Amino acid sequence: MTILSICAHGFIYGPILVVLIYNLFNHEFARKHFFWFAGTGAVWQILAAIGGFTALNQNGQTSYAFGAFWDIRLAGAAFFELNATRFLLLLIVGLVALISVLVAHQTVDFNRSSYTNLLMILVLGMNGMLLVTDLFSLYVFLEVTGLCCFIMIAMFRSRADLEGSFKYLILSELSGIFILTAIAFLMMKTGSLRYADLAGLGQRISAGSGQLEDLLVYAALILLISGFAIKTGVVPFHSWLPDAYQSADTAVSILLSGAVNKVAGVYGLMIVMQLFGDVAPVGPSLAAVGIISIIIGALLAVRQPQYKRVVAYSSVSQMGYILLALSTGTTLGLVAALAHILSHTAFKSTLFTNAAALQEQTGTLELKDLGGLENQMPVTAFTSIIAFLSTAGIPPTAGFWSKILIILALWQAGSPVLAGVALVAGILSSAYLIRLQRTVFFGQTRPELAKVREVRGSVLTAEVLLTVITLGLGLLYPYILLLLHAGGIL
Amino acid sequence: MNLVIVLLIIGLLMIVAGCWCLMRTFHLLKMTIGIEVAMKAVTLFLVLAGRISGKIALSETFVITVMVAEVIVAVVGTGTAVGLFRKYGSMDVRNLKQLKG
Amino acid sequence: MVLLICVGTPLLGAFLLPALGHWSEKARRWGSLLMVLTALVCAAIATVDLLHGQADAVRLQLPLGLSMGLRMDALAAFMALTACTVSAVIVVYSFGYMKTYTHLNEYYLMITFFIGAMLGLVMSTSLLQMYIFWEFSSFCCWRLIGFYRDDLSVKRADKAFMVTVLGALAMLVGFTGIYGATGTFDLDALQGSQIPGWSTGLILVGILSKSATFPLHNWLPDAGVAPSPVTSLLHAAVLVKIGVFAYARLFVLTFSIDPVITVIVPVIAAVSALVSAGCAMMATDIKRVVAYSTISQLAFILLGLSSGSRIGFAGGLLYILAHSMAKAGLFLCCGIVEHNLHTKDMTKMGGLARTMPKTAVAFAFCALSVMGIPPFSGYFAKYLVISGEVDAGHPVIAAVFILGAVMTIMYLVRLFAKVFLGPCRNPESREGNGQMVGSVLTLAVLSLLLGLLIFLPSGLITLAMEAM
Amino acid sequence: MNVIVYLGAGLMLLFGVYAVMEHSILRAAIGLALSSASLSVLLYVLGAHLAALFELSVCSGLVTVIFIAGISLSHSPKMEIQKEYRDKERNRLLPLVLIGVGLLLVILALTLNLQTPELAQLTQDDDVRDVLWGNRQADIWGQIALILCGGVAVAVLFREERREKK
Repeated sequence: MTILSICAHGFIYGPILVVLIYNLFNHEFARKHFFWFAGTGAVWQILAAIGGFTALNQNGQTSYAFGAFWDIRLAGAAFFELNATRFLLLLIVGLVALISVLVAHQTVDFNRSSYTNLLMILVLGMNGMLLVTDLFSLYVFLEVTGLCCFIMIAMFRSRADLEGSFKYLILSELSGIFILTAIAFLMMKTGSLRYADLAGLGQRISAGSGQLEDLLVYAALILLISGFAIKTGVVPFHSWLPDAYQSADTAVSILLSGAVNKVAGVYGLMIVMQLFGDVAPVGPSLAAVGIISIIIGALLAVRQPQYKRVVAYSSVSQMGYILLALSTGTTLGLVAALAHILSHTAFKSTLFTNAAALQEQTGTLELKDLGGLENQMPVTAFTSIIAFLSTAGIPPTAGFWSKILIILALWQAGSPVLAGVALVAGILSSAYLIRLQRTVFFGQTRPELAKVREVRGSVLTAEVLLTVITLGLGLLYPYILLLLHAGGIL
Repeated sequence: MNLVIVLLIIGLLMIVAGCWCLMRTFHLLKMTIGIEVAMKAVTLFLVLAGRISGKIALSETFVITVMVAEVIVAVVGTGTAVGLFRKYGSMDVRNLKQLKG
Repeated sequence: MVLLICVGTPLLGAFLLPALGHWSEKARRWGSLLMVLTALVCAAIATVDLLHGQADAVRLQLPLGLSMGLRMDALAAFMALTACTVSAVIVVYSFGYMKTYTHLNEYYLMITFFIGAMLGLVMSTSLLQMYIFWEFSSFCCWRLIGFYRDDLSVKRADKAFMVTVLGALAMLVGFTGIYGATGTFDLDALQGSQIPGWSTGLILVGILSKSATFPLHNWLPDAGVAPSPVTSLLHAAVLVKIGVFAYARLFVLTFSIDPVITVIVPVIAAVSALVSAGCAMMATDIKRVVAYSTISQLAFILLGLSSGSRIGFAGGLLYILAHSMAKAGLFLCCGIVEHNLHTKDMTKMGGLARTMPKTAVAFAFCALSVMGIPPFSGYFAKYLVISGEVDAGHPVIAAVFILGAVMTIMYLVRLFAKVFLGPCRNPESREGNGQMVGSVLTLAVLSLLLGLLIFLPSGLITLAMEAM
Repeated sequence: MNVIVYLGAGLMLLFGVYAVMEHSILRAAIGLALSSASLSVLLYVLGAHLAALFELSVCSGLVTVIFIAGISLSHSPKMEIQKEYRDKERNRLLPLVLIGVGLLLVILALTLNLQTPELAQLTQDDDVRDVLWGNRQADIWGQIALILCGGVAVAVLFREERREKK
């Protein structure tokens, strides 16, 4: 047992172990101490991601294959695989889970034990999505992820919760049907759904061959892209996203925006791009969806009346940037997409954590009821400004660098117009966030909010932690670029 | 027009019917049923794919796994619908107007 | 190393100030001043090195043609010294002015941070780094304009932020255009390269928005809602010079540009000068008058830098120096008046020369410098700029600017007469406190001295001209 | 064999459309079950014996039970409220749409004149159980997660509410 194999198995066994152990305790005890169990699961995930990556690097390998309870050397056995990209996404999953637990410590009240169970199953689902090497297994874990999210949104049982959950369920299942149909179509051509067997399919098909299977592969690509685009929540598939984010408890919104729509949506598209990037319409269609979603998402965000809705539409817009980076299909594009995923996780989770703080302290998130809170809640105000700068891509934050990388990747791939539009669309991000700043923090304090206090405890910790990440990444980026360069990636 | 094409067309029509159900009906449970209807077609596609590529056993395992997922989706969908029913006393999807931007 | 200290002290040290403020009010003030002075001293040391022929530089090479670095050259030294001197005086002024307000932590943090950003900007060696510091300054501008937090201030702050960020993004698109053509952001590597025309255009949008030149000038007069030291530092002395500095750095010293730019930009500047001078003659809010005057004077600077002749360039640089001192002084005087009278409407003022003689004298000195009356420093600058334009072969534009200069005299005289001369309408007004009056007098004297000792900055200017 | 395949597929479609169009939810659920049963016949004929068995027991059995549970849980004195959407359902167009789409697809298939694959011969080499336990272990892991998820779903969603979010 090497460190690497322990960490690798930890991604699979860790969450399930936490669920099993947690449910051994009696209900009251479990409810009281849910923080420690869920927190342990999240921290374990983070440690395993960091430790595993370090071990992988020291071994000088680029990937590591393993099975959970079986021997992968058997003929045709399924296997999980780890590589640098997946480690980063696993780290993000762990980080978001940790933040969510920190927030849930204050916001989630009566169904804490369900929260813990579902969080761990969700983490397992996302880990599974990230680790598998087979398109069908990807679908299975996607389903796990989605189902956990529906339940997590619905379990708070207000009208809005149930409604958001149901809308999400309907659209998400539609995407599931799309993806599954696509999988069936692909299988008609290849007879296998392993990534290794699917890669290079572009050379084996041609549109004019007159074969049904080739035609179906093209149909499958359209279905796959729209399926994962629904999961990502990009325009024109975004209608569920603001509803789900707004209705869910903030601890769950953080999970949704920070991890789920990246792992379930963007990672799926990443896989599609990796496997079928050489088929002509895949890259351009991603780019088209991306640019539309950047602009429409930001325009819609400007008009929203509720804090979390603004942030949700901002997510739509930011996902567009990630898709744009992915659409280039180059290494730089992939690095840029990952960088933006990381920075998006940090700043969007900060904004949602701020939402939790506002909700806890003022009891409302309607923008018309908030105003001038920066004297009362200085830390929240400061962290939200940093998140705002990062979202709008203003230095020295992480968001600036990732946006710059995206622009450079687009430029390298030969689409300067897209790069220009994407950059100037940054002004729209500034527009909706500056509105948010003005109505919530900047400005004169409303008299009825004069007694509001700064949030304490775990939510405050989460805010500070995320801001440190945003700023730290922003300042360390030159160093990170050097490291990537030394690693031969850039 | 051989067997494969006929089955494909029938499957696609099933999916259209399922999507129609999601879009045009107002009953929450009915929408969940719509999902299931479309899932039937997908099951058919999977088995068909197995037969075409000669990997029927593989596609059978897929179908079995999909069925598990299908059941859980039905559970969650029904559960949420029942939850909404308890709130509104009705299963009309047009009641859902809490979330607007 | 000196350069790192020079930029790093205010930039990072600024974040210590709130902590210091928690401890004691005095520590925060003096800490802020100390950081600015450190920067000034370091800049001076680097300048001395430069004059001895040894240019300091720090550099970090990154993949993808990105690079970071600091470098001292004549232009940078000139800007850095000007910025540090003026801001040191303004920090002293704000000791007196800002005493009674809340959010002082933020104020000192932002002021100090801004100075760091400014120094980083002028010394930067890469386009991307310029953009980074450019956005820092926009950010400071946003917080500081909204300092009073009333609805109007916040709206104006948002407006200023949006305009400058839009400009900066346009400029960044231009930069990436350059990157696409050359594969690098490094200024040294770009030396003398041709750039695409549309990049030039987009960068100009950024420059015009930051330097508040017509047609993107509107945010500057509106920004007058900020406290006076802020207006003075950001909107008269230092921040608005960023745009013209970028022009000098990019289009004069780095890229070889299309000659047609040397006509287009002066024409834009001419329109800007006349329009804003007209506005200044109409306005009744004292800070608005001075702000419009700033826009008008910035057009002169832009003219000098863009004329394409060496004399004009030298004049433009000198103008930056002269105008920073004088206009900062004017705004600070306005601040004293406003502080006393709690109004900015000049129709309600009159005869203040009797109650606040020192302020009046300082105001007069600074105004004379802005007008361009010998022997004040403004005179030499204005003379060089206009003669440079004639030199470059555009006498018509030069004539328009002479008209602009006349208008400058008219509206400043009007302002002075309305506020300080005539019957005393505000007998209860009193002179400002020692720190405030001291700093305006310093600036007034500096304006005069720089005129008398005009040979002092000539060494640097010659160096800059050689680099052209 | 082909006759049974066509018959099974046709019945599946018919029952599926019936499930979508039927106003009464109970009958719709039964229609779904019948559609599922037809599918299982189809699967059996196509050679997927184990899958057919699962389809019959799980989908046509268990899912129907779930729906009926849902219907009974939502059976309330307020049933008359449900009448209002009965009249407004616009499902009568559905057969037309389906016939239209079907014709379109048939014409498309005929005009494109694609080379269609034939069904491969059934081989008895690999057993489903071998494939499932020998090649698809990751799916099994996923199934475990799904079942855990379903357990929590039943516990959370069907519980009578005692406390609510503020």
